[in-house]
Amino acid sequence: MIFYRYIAEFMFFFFIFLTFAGALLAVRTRLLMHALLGLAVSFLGVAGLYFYLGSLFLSMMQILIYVGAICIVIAFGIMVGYTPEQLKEKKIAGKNLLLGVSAAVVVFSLLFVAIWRTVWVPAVTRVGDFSLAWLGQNLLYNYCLAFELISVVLLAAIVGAIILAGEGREEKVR
Amino acid sequence: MKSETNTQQNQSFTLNMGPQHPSTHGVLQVILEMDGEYVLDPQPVLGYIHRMHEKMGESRPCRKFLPNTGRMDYVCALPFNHGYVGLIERAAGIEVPPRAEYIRVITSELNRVASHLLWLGAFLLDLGAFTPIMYSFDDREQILDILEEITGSRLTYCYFRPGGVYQDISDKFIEGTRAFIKRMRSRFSIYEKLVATNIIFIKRAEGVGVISPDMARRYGVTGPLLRGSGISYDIRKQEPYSVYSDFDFDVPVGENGDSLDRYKVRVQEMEQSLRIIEQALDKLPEGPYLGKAPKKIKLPPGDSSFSVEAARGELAYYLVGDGSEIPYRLKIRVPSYSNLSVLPELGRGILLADLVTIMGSFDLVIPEIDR
Amino acid sequence: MEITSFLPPDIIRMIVSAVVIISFVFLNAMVMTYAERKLAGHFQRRPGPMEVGSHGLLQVIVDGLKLIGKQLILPKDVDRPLFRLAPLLAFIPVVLPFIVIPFSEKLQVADLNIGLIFILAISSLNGMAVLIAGWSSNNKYSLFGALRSVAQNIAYEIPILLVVLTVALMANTFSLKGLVEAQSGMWFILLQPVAFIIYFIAGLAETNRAPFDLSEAESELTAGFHTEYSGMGFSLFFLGEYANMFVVCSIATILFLGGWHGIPLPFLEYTGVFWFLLKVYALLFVMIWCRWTYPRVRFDQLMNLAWKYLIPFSLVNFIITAIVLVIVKL
Amino acid sequence: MKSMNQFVDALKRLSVQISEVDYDRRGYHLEVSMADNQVREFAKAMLDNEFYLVFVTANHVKPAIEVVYQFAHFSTPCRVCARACVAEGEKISTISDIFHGADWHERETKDFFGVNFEGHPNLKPLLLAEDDADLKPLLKSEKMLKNVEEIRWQGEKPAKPAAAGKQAEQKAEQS
Repeated sequence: MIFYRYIAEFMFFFFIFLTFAGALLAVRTRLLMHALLGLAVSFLGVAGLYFYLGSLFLSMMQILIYVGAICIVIAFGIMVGYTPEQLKEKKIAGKNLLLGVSAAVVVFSLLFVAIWRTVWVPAVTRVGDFSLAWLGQNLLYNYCLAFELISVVLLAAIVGAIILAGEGREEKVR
Repeated sequence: MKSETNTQQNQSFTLNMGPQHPSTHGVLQVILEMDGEYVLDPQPVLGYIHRMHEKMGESRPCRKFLPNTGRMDYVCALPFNHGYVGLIERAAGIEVPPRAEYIRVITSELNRVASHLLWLGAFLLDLGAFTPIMYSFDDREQILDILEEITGSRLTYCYFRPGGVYQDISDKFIEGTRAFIKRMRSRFSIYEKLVATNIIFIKRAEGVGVISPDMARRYGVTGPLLRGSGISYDIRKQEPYSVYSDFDFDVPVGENGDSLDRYKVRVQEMEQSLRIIEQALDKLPEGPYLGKAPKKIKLPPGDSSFSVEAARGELAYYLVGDGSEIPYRLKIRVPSYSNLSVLPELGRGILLADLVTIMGSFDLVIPEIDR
Repeated sequence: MEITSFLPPDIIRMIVSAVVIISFVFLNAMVMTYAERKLAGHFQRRPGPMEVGSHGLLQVIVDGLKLIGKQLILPKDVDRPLFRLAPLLAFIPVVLPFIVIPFSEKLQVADLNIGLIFILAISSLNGMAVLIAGWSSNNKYSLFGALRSVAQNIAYEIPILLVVLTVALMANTFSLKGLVEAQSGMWFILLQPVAFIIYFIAGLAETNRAPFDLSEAESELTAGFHTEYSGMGFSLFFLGEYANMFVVCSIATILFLGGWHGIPLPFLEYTGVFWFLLKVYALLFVMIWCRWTYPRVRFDQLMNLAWKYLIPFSLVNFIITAIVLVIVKL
Repeated sequence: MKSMNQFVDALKRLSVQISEVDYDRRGYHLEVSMADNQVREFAKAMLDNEFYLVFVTANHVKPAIEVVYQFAHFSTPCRVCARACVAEGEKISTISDIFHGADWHERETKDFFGVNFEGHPNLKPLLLAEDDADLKPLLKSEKMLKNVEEIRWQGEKPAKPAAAGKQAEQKAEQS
């Protein structure tokens, strides 16, 4: 069906666009809350890409954990700590800029190496029946590390939210 | 959204509750200093509907001030009438026939029940229960119908006159009142089931806004709030005015002084009011309903005071006469004014929801506070 | 016939189901609004809406027209893009779960094998909408409402997840259809009464219904997160709330009350929808009943209920179920 | 439950002037006159005797504004009306730290009469708006203003000698 192909292609580019637009919004906007919204849009785009690749489970998990949990925790932190006037971001300069750029370079090079060295398997051959038993086997045997890493991400989000909230309050003292 | 820069309370911010807010019951503003959900310092701001009733009282003959009294507390207007005519009678030495006194007691107590019913609904609305207010308004309507029959108005009554009342009560009124007493007695069990045994209600009201007897004394808290703290003080018993000494009734008191006790005290007060009305109807003497009072009442020099138990507490009128018709000085001490002044102390360090509960349990009528 | 000649049948299916779902959401909101007002009236010994149409039946339509006709007021200091986005964000996620809900054996748009997770994931977006609405209004009451709502959602999602997992464990599937089919012999409410109660309480909290309607507590926070909204902006939150209630109740029906199962009717593959809707609206009736009977709980009491009672109980229930299942298998 | 005489004895220990009045005609039991510097001492005595504050107000007469305090008791029927004079521009000490309820009553009195209460922590307009701080609506105009003798209780006519004597005392105190 050629028609489906067009729709699928369109959706692929749409999700790519969402991911990049969200990411751009996240780093370019002046308001912290808008940046967070950009982050959420970007996550949704990534979830759409998983969906495109045929893994509905992963895309649902992406929404549940990244959008539903992490973004909300960060938003919570922002709202507890800041009022809208305080959210006008200052210019990043000096040490922070250096740190940011180096972190980005390291992450991207790691990703590049990982992508370069992976032997790619077509998605179709990996699909299981998504029963509870199958999920449990996969999550706790095959993808144990990924599973644990997700919990680390959650932890990082909670810690980050607490730091954000705390900083906001300290600023008011001054 | 200005953040507070005070170094002492660096984590706080200001929240304006009112003058347009559902649970301030009128145009009262409370400026809240908040830390998250906790209230650090609530400061009431009064005067949004201040009308300078005292000045009006000092600039016209004393008879002409009578309609103003019902406008101060529109929910429980007859005791305000009662206090004022009682004061003039006391100052000018006017005799009141016994039938008039009995009619005054019956109508005042009916008005008290109506006021408590309104409070019951509004208090539970503050706690988020929507239904009780409909039930209590249903009952209150009956009282308003009965009172409209003889007073001619439903809310801001001006029924009492120096020396008696405006018109005699009819048989229809007596029948209606007896029917209402019967109906109301059966309704108490509904309120008991719907409200008083509800676990969420008890958890919301218990231990919230505890007024100790000492605190009540320092602030001059009176009425059901004081009785909720366990002090049996009721002007109708302590300094019986009118013919209250003729009746057998109890003064219900609470134990802990929390919002739950105030609820219980008010419900029991309604039952006692019904008892008083019943006795008054049984004993109702024959005779004139309006005694002899001069058309132009001269207020002799000197000061006099008259206190009545309004639905919210002690209402005191204080008058200084100079021998003319016009009062030289008229002070009106309203109960909610002193009752509300306890809020800044009571509301320190509690949750916002508890502050709403406390203000609801106070039974505030803002025009009365602002006068 | 002509349309199908140049469009594949699945596209038609998608379009038709999208139209049906959206109209069902609106219809449900209308029915619920009428039921809520009428029931509230009768609980309070008054007739409820009576004026427009017979027994006020057309009142809902008139109200809807009024809301559409009202001006969407943008207060001065709001964050404009977010303020406009929030009602849409509140509405869209509650429409999506209808895709996987099996109304009867054959009345289901798509039977995803992870349907349950799909619904949970989508409904977690709702919190985001409330947050954005509360924050962008630039009003302290709205902010309070949003913060409360999110804290409440986070707290009550945990017992819901645990309970849902317990039931999924028993049926050994995440597919909603599979869950219903697993109950053809016995409804899970008989095997898991505690789980059902926990789910229903948490569901009340999750949909911000009284007695847990703290995020829009009228007497404390005026209207909470939607204080500043008017016209359609407000009614989208309203529609969202009713659709959300329907989703929560239909999951309860699917998980515990045997979905479309009931006394067999002819064409059971389709007429099962009757039993399904009957059960869902019975649960919705209980929700409305609760709202008009109970006072609102306090925020700390709400949190205590979740963290001190519901979560431990659901956890213990989950562990016991797992142990029993292992023993049965042995 | 204490009797009224005990209160009278307790108050007589202070150097205030105290007299019992006819409750049926006046609506209170004890009348107290004091100097403006005795207010705090008197209020403390009232608190010790477990009275509560009914109200604080003022009365504009010649030669000076009178501040009127009324107290009552929760268990004994005893209502006390106390007066202190404060000359224009003078200050009277606050009792808002003794009876916390006096806080708002004193602010109201400041609103209406312009009486300054010394030591009051927060003497801002309460019922009137901040802009109307100088309005003082209850001050009488020169034409309306009466002498203090004209508004004193003269008793049942003809005036009893006791009442006349009391008036003389008050005159002496004010002069």
